[in-house]
Amino acid sequence: MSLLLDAFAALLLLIGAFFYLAGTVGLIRFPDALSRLHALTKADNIGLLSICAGSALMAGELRVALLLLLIWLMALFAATVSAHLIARRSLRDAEDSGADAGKSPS
Amino acid sequence: MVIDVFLALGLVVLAWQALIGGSLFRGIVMFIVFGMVLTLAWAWLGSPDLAMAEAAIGAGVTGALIMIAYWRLRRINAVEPRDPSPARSRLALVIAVLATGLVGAIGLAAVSALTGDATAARVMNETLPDTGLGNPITGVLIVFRNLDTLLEVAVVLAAYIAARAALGRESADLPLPPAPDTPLLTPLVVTLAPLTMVVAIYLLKAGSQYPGGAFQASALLAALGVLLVLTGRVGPAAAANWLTRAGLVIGTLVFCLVGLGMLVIGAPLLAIPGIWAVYLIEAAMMISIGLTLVLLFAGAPGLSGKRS
Amino acid sequence: MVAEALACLVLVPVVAACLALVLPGRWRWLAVAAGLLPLPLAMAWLTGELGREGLITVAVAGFEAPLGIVWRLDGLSAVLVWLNIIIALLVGLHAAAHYPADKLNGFRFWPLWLLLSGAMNALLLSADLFNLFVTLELVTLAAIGLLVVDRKPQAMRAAVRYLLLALLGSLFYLLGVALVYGQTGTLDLYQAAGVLQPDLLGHTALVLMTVGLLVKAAIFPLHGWLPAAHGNAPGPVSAVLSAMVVKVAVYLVWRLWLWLAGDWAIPAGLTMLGLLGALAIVYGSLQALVQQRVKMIVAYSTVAQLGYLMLLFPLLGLVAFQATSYHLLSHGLAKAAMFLAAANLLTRLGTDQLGDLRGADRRMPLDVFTLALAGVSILGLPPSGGFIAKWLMLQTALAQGGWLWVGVILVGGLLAAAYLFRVLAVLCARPVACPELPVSGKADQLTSLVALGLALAALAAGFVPAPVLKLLATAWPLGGAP
Amino acid sequence: MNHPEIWMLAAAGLFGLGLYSLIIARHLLRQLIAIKIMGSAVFLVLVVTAGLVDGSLDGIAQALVLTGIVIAVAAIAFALALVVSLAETTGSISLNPDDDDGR
Repeated sequence: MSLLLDAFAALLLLIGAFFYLAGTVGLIRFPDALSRLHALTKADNIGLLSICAGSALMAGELRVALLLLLIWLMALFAATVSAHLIARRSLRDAEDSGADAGKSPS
Repeated sequence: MVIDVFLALGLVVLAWQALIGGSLFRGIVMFIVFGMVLTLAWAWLGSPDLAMAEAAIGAGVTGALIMIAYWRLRRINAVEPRDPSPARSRLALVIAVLATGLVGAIGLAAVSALTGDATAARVMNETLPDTGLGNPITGVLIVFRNLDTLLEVAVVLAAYIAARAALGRESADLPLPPAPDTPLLTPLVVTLAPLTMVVAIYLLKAGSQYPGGAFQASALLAALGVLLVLTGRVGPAAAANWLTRAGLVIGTLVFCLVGLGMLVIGAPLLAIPGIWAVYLIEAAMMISIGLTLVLLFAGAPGLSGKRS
Repeated sequence: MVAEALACLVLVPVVAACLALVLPGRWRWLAVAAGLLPLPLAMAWLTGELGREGLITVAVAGFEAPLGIVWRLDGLSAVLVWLNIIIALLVGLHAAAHYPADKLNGFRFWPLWLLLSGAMNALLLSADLFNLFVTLELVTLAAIGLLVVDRKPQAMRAAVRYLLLALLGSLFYLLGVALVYGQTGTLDLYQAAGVLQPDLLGHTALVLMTVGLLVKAAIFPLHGWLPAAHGNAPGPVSAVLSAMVVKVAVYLVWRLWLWLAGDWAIPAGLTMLGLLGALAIVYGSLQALVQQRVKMIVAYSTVAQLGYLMLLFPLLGLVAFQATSYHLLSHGLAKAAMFLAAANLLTRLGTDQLGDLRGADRRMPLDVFTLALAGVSILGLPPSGGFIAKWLMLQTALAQGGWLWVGVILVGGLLAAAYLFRVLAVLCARPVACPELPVSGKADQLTSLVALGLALAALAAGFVPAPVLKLLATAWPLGGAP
Repeated sequence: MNHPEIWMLAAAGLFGLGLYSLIIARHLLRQLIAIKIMGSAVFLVLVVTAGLVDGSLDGIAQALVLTGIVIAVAAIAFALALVVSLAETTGSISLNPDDDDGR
């Protein structure tokens, strides 16, 4: 039973790591700010969820699991707002400079 | 071994990216990432207290302070300095290589001579249980070597007054970025503000037994303050009202008065009478340091309810 | 009682600084007075106690080293604490005329002034290497805050450079402390002295700490930041920077080489430090000779006079120790007097360009007289504190046959005479060219009298050296003259 | 802490990089970042050379570094205020060695 649980937890951790990797590759490879945000926020939130779930299984305690859930919710919230702010800013910058919408501001 | 090398190499590469070449803005971002990796390094080395302090103060607050200064300098439109002459950089290279060699050599020599017999730390580990504290770092900071901490709070106070002296005028016209007008910010601030305060107070209380304490808590409060300033919830004020001034000095004052009070009843100077005094002093320090850092970020003498 | 008096020296100014920040309007004067006036009383009592005991130690918070921090008052620190208190009080009196505590600029000035004097006392008392780092940082931040309190552009530029170099110096010092702690497992200077080995690591730690402190002490060739900072600071701040802030760094170098590494016998290092001092004397004096502003001349004179403090290392002995410590004391008083007199010229005549000051003695006789009187002590003419110090230094150098040091002391004296007479010759020249004075108020008279008082104190130090020299002798760690 | 040597080498690299940048950089913000990074190197040396006591890091060294981090942020905050103020009054954000003595 515990072996099965551990294997499942490890699988979740691996899935999380894969999503992080995908998000990071997207961050580096995608051409402009909006698509980078797309890669980063979506993939990383799934990745974090999966890692939190895996860690909760390994800890095997309800208290820890709830804490990890709280962490994930906070990270989700913060990522939402900051991604929103960055996206707005990059759109504004693009409008100001008259260039293609979504071009990276730097 | 692999993780050691990975983190150590990461630190050096990030420092390189932050310091050499590239735009200054990029350098500042890299410096903040450097702080994050240093946080991981402290955690990996086995010091959660330092990891927390580095994340909150070393990377977080310092990064925010440098960013806002950069933004202000851009607004002032000061003359960007020219690049250095090659002759100067050659000399600098020689000096830097020598310094690297020296620090590397003495560092290696020092760790090869490690005996694991640090007298002071051994005595500390033996004495700690008498204080009722479980966290040795809090023990050192508040009980054993509290003169350091007292003077350190005074350093923070001095930095505030000195910064006011440097910025001159008793007004709040140092520029701040405009607050973004988005409906998402309000729920974020409304959720984060009480949560941050709860976590800060928890850190303060947990600091007596587990990693945490006044400094980390004060940095959290400072981060909250910075968020409130940036979102326009709190604005700079032209003068510090008496409450703000009291908040600035309460850390130093409570520390000194507890210390002197012990002297009056015949105990040694700055002796800590009990665990309640630890909490009292730490709470006062948390308020003072957090408030000072927010004021230094806002670049203003005081704070007002809403940005005008 | 001892602990109470020591606590008074450090904590009372700090508490007063907090109160000066919180209290409204005129009440701040009360906080300032409450922070400074008890200091001489506490120190007088401690000096009596020190005369009986020879050494006062108190474990702060009740924990002895290596766990806790120990305060240790011996003859040397007592003399410096006295100097600090006299400067804080008298120069503070001068500052009171320009920075009223109930006005805005005084609101900035006084908390920093109080923190600075408290931090300096804490530094002089502390026997703990890391605690010394904290006090050094407090001294630096408070001093640089005071330096920019008038927001003059030159002062700010000087302040930024001073701050960068001071922070760099602190890093070197802290690196040395880290090595000492790693090697000995203690931060107490006197405990570490017994354990630290004179091997590669020990020597490197000593050198790192020394380099860091020499930057803060502005010893040649690391003096670059000093003239601009001391020459452009507000008058009272220049006085305290030259009289105390750089001196405490030299004081720490003495502590490191004679107390921490006392038995190691490192002649090459000692000679090296002495040579730096000799170069500082010659270079600083020559620079002072070509400056065009009175305050810059006085600032370069500080670079030169700091060099004498380094001559303790090659001359090494009880008499040399007494002589250099006495030089530290009398130079502190005389230099504070000079900076205050120069500041009076600058504020009342609107300039301190030498060319515009011809005949200033007609307009401001008292301040020119003060400059001359303080010059007597800087030159080392009898009867003055400076004379006693330089005479004793010369005696030791002659007795040891150190002709290089004899030459340096004599040349330094001659050059000092040249740059001081150059100033006085212009100030007393005819015809009068300096601007008319506005009507003087009580505050102006007070500032002049304070400067005169400090110059007289430097002179008086030449008449009664015996008690101070005796007190200093009790602190000497290395036994009789070699 | 199994490999203190690696951390000492990292500290050496950080110290050297910081010193190099401090000397060549003209922008004061860059110089302040350099000092901050050198500070981190010194803190690493302090904690790692203190070593382990009873299997955990030396608590005193950790506390000293914590004090150092707070002092560093105070000093940097003051330095930044000074730099902004210097830029406001003189329009310059670097130290030009030629024009700061005399008037």
